[in-house]
Amino acid sequence: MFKTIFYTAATAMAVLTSSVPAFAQESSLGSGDTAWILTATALVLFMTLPGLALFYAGLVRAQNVVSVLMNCFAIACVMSIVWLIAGYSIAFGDGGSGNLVWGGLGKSFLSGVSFDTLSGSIPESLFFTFQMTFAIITPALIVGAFVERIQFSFVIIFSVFWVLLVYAPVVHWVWGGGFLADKGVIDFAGGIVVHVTAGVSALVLAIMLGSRKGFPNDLQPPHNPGMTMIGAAMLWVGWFGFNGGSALAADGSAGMAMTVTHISAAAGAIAWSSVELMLYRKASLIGAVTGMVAGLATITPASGSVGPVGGLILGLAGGVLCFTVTQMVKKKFNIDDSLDVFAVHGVGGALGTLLAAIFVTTSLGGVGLAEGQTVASQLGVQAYGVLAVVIWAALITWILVKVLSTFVRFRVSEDDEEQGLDLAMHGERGYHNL
Amino acid sequence: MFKTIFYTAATAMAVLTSSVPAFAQESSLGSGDTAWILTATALVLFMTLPGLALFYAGLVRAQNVVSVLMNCFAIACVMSIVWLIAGYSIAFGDGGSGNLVWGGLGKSFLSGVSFDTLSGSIPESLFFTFQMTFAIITPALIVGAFVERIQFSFVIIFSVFWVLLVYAPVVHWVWGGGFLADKGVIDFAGGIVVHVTAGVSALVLAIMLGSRKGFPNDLQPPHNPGMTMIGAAMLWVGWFGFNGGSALAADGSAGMAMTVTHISAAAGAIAWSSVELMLYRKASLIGAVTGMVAGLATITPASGSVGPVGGLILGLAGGVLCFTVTQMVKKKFNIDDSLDVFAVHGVGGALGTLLAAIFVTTSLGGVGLAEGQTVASQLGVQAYGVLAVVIWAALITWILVKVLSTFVRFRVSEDDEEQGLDLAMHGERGYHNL
Amino acid sequence: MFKTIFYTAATAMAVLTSSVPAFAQESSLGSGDTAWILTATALVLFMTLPGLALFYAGLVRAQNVVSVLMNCFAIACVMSIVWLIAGYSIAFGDGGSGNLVWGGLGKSFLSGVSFDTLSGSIPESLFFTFQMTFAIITPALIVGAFVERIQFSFVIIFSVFWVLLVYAPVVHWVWGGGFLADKGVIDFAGGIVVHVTAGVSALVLAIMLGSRKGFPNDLQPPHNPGMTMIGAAMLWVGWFGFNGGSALAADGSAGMAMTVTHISAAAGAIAWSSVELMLYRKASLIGAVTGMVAGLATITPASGSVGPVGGLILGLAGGVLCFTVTQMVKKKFNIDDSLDVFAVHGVGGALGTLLAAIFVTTSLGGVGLAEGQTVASQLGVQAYGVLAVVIWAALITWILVKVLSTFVRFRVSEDDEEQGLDLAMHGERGYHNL
Amino acid sequence: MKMVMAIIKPFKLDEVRDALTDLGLQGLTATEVKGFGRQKGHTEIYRGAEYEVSYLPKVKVEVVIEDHLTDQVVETITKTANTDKIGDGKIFVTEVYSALRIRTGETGSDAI
Amino acid sequence: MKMVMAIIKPFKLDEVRDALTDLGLQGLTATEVKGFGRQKGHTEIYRGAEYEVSYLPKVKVEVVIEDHLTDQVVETITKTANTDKIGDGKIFVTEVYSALRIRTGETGSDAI
Amino acid sequence: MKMVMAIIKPFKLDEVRDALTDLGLQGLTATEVKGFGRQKGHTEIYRGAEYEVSYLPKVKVEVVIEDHLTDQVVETITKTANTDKIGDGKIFVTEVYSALRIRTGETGSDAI
Ligand SMILES: Nc1ncnc2c1ncn2[C@@H]1O[C@H](COP(=O)(O)OP(=O)(O)O)[C@@H](O)[C@H]1O
Ligand SMILES: Nc1ncnc2c1ncn2[C@@H]1O[C@H](COP(=O)(O)OP(=O)(O)O)[C@@H](O)[C@H]1O
Ligand SMILES: Nc1ncnc2c1ncn2[C@@H]1O[C@H](COP(=O)(O)OP(=O)(O)O)[C@@H](O)[C@H]1O
Repeated sequence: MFKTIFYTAATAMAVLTSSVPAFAQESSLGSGDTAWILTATALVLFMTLPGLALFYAGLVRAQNVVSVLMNCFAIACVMSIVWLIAGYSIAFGDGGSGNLVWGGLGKSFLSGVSFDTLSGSIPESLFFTFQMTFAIITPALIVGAFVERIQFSFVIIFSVFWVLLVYAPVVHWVWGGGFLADKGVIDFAGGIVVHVTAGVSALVLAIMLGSRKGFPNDLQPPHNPGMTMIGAAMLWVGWFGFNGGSALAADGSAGMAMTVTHISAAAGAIAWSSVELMLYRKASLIGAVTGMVAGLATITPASGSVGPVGGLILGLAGGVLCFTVTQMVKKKFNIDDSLDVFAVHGVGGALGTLLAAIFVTTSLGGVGLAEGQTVASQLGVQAYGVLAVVIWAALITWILVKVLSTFVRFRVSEDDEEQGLDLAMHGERGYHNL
Repeated sequence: MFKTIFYTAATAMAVLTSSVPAFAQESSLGSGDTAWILTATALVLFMTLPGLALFYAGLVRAQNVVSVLMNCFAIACVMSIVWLIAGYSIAFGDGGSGNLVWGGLGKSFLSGVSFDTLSGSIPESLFFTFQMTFAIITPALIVGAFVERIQFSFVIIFSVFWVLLVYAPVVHWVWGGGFLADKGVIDFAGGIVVHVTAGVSALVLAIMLGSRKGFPNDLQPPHNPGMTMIGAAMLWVGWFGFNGGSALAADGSAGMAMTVTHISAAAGAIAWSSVELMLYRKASLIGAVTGMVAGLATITPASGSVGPVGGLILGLAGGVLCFTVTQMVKKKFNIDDSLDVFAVHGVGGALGTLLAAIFVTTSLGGVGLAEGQTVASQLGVQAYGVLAVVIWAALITWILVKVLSTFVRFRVSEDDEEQGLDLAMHGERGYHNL
Repeated sequence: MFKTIFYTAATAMAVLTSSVPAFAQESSLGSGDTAWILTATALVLFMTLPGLALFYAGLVRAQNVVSVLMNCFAIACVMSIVWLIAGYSIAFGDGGSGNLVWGGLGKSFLSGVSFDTLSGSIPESLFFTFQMTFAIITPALIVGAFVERIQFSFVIIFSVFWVLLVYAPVVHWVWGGGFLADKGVIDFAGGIVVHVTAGVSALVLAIMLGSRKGFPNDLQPPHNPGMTMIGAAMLWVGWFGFNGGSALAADGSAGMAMTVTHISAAAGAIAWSSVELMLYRKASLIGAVTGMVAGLATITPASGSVGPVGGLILGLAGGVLCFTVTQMVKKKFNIDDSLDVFAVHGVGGALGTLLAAIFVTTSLGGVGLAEGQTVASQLGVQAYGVLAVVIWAALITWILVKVLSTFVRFRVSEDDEEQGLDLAMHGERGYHNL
Repeated sequence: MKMVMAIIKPFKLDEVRDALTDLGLQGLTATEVKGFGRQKGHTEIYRGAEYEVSYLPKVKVEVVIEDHLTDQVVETITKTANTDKIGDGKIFVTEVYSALRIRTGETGSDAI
Repeated sequence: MKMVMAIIKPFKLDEVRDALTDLGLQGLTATEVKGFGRQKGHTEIYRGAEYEVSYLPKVKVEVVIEDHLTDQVVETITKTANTDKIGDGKIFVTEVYSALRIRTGETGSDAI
Repeated sequence: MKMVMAIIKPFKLDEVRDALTDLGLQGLTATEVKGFGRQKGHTEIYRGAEYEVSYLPKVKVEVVIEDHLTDQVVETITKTANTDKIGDGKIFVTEVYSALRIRTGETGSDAI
């Protein structure tokens, strides 16, 4: 995130950073910045646990609620250790001659990082943990694609490899000084890194796994829309840490990132609800909160670049487009990407990445293009970045599923699917109300 | 908020601000202050989403849970955009010659506010967003008055006008340099601005809308007290951002605001529970958390002025008085202000505003009266402020309902009320547990 | 917390504090530090309300859900006032000649603490409130021992005395300059102070109160594992404030504390789930989140001393040991410590306190032992600290129960236990879904 | 003895119970059920996908009475539960062979 | 065949089931119901407003048996479900015309 | 008239209802119940403690029909609800003395 800014918008940033004197010397700790990133880290963890977990769990049958919560929780635990062992190093290490593609293993187990090692104006231990929360939520987003029918052990094993082979390298490319950073791709908080990677891999997984029994006409409705709304609300609040924290400082950039994030979330919800009102004459709670997530995914890559009006437009565009693609995936392509990960995150993230090239311009209220870039050239860079990552994520996911499913069961038995994964996979039931 | 302090208690504040050197020069960003207000903004949004939404949703029938959540969520989205378009400008713009009554439209769409524009020691974009979270929760508070029987579209349209005509102007009067600020009204975090406006308008709406079918003797009990408690807990935590954040700095004022806020919440809960114990020999969870909210509403206007013992007394007073008024509204006046918005917020906010004049004195542990004020004179000012806002809020609400209800349906049909608003308004059901 | 560090690891800390210049002069407010502790305070309150409350409430019968939530909520309220009246003073006052054992009553009602009084680089009002949140969660932890059968009034009265006679004195011994601080005990965030005190007292209470009807073979399963998971997730997020905030600054110590806390939580969950997988071939959600809490309790005392690898090992050790003890307490000793407070908190806290002596060494990535200490000598000090507190907590709890139960009913009637405490104690029911 | 089993709209339960109490009946048992009938369920739409909910929530009332009360009870329920709208429900009457109060062991009409 | 339908207190279900199993019965069906009877419900008070909850949670046990077991089954349930307190419930016996096991198509006493 | 009462596996409800509709039946009532039978429940383990869950979720279908349809209805349910696995459930048939549609007051076969 901040590295991207250095590469792409150095001039524009000069204005901002002028108010943060500590930045110049790099070596002194900023306690205000540190305070904010400590908080932001808590907020981003909160997005997954329990935010995303609830958001997803409310949308499935009551017999799969434990399973969805457990997927998110287990991913959070295992990915944390994976991030410590190798993920962080691959993403943010110094890859030497191979630095354009990965960061090497020199920082495994945080080797060389002590209490007083800094990363910019914050402790590197903190930067590590902040980034870890991103490495948690990204594979957790994919859960939405395969709920109600996947084998639990497959989820965990797949996620480990996915974080190491898809997520961490892409982080390096975009934020760690890799080839996309080099090109000048704008991705402030993870439109490409988080949402496109997760969205595309989700789609591939959904296709390979096959639909749930009963899809598309005979499914049971979301068992608890209120649970989904609680999760969505936590996602919204946590996203302040996600986008605002990506400034890695408590400054005007963080403030404006929070502002545009909020506006885009609201606009996304309004857009989605408006479409529902037109089509069905009723605005649903699940629709509104889905639109909100679409707005948030869309603003994410652009949240360090655009102004409030940019946020408004991105949110509206994200809400409408994601709704449309949701319909297409289900009805046209007949793919059971069960909780619409691709349509909401993949599409929203890509859309925001492209629109960032336009709304970054100062005339539209943004921070301005990097020196030497035009809207067209920046758009090209953005499209290149999205495309490269789409191909990589799809390819590796496909290979991973092919290979891993020869060792580990991929899909549960029909009986287990019918009975629900809570009992079948975890020996628990979600509700015992007598 | 901070402006009030300048107007009313400049001398007392000198002590506090001395530890925040950045304050003097106004033009340099304080990263510690910014870090705290970034956090406080997240906390206040969290109060509404999902805090207040859950607090209210647990108190209604299971068939209206989605409806209540959706009311709060939709208000949050729409008011955000309204705040961007005009609300913020009306509240905090420079109204020129009319500045005593409103701030004009010069800041619409944050015009003129860029990444590095400051407001005090924090980015103005952040101040805007922090204030936006207040503009969200205030109309959302009113929801408690009309649950289980109002038409969804009316809620949204009414709220838009209400924020523009009631909330934003009152913010200007008290915090934006308007005539109440001029008078020296003390309202640190919104006793008048938030709680009195919402409480009074709620009462008017409840009267005009009429009671729920079955009121008062044949209603169904709150469908999920635990949900209400979760929401209440989030309100408590979030209120730290609400009151502590209103210091607009990370300093002793914020610290003490948090302390007295906490004490008052605890005292309010204890007071309410004690009354219940005396009357019914049992202390209920819903009672305890309602008392907590009463304590919080009561301390809000005074949270920048009083010390811990002041907090304790305000909380106790709020708990007892709000309980009493709850009974009166229902039993004496037979008004179905369904979730007691007036009795808890309106009364608590007004009580705290008045008591602030007493407990602000240094002899009672407060920061001290502004120069030239006596307890009596300050009490007069406070009463004047409350009265002016009560009249304005009641009048405009009455007119709005009269006018809007000729265009938009106000109350749902009896069938829809019976069936529940979840299906009727949103086509969803809250629980599908088989 | 910070005082301990001064006593035990002054040399090691020198490195850390060098980046926080404000520390030296003690008298100037650090707005970054203040921002972080304001946040941390909100996070630790969030751990209890609603975190711990939900964590526990999901584990009981549906007929006791309100009762558990109410226990936690009422404890939060009452302990806040107790802390204001005397608890804080006993813990952090200046006890004069008796300072080795308690802090006296000089700071009752925060006497002498005004808006601008500092404690280190933060306002003392804030330090008071931050510590109050610890004084809330510690007695609330004990709730897990006696759910589903205890008289509500006993809980409250017992907790008041327990905080005054067990918790506040132990805080003074370890963090307030008492005899354990003097010895050089390492307890960064409360392994002894919080977890050992609560765990031991819980065990004593569970034994004295007797088992629930149906224990051990005829109990009903946890009524809502998802609720428990939501609470656990909030505990995890809030624990960042608990351990990270115990640095009392926004610096490298806070950053590393957060890092090791997170790693240990993840490792604890993985350890517990692995044991379950081996024994039962299924990993449960409740198991995973319990392991997480075990990991968190274990790292707590060591979170200011160890590095990431230390965090990993402590988490794994905590997960396995706490699982084992959980089985022993129930199956070997037949004690109905219903929600495993002793096995998870008591044992985890003690384990971490002991292991801190080993993993504090620089060769294992820690901050280093205090001058003059060896691993063996430090281990002796740690064991001494644990032992002293175990004896004190057990003894006082035993006496308190003996004495109080002659005045207040201790256990509910069999009928009330059967019907559930929600109706019997609070006149409410948790779920009304028709 | 007879058992009168009525399937009614949930919000009518209180009225029906009151009416039967007025007849002097001392007890009944109610169950939440799902009704399928001429009155159709509804469709819910989530994210554009349609979910048919083909049943309606109903309440089944079971009350055991002495034979001679049958007509009166059926009539009372019919009158009270009627809203003149589709889905008001049905009343079925079956024969009960014997009845017993667990607490006392009383049988027959003493038991009900 | 007969169907014995017993309305009992929820926490007695396990004991009743065990007792019937001891008699050699292999199956039964239980339903959560709301009981209205001599035993009265309770009042809940929220924010000072009173809510009457007039029913009590009960469990309805339905077990189909061969005719000759009727007395034994009724007796067993009576003994097991008894707490000597009001609200212990009722036992009703009705005639069953035929029975069938879906899995095998067996009918009559083989089916139960 | 007869009442056919079938205890079936929950996920079979939709199929059974469709099959009965095809026979021309216009209504039925379904209840969620707990089944105890030859098919055993399961054990859940929480923190190492074992909890026996001895029942299985089943659905009870009650449909009142004219006498002459009895065999056909029983057969249809048998066929549709069968999975050839233990726990498929039972069908019991009882006599119904009279039926009435609340809305119209119609009785007998017009009422169902
Ligand atoms: N043949 C039947 N057997 C059992 N229950 C029935 C039968 N027909 C209808 N019901 C029940 O009665 C309810 C009402 O029936 P419906 O046909 O919708 O309206 P109406 O009672 O106005 O004719 C249904 O929802 C169902 O529960
Ligand atoms: N006439 C009846 N028909 C159906 N169910 C009844 C009848 N009378 C009582 N019941 C059921 O039996 C339960 C117990 O009855 P109640 O009168 O409270 O106590 P007791 O069984 O001790 O006489 C009631 O809650 C109700 O469910
Ligand atoms: N005698 C009985 N009376 C009432 N219900 C019964 C009886 N026997 C079985 N049932 C119901 O039928 C269900 C299926 O019975 P079970 O013995 O498990 O399998 P199967 O139907 O294959 O013989 C049980 O769960 C229970 O609900």
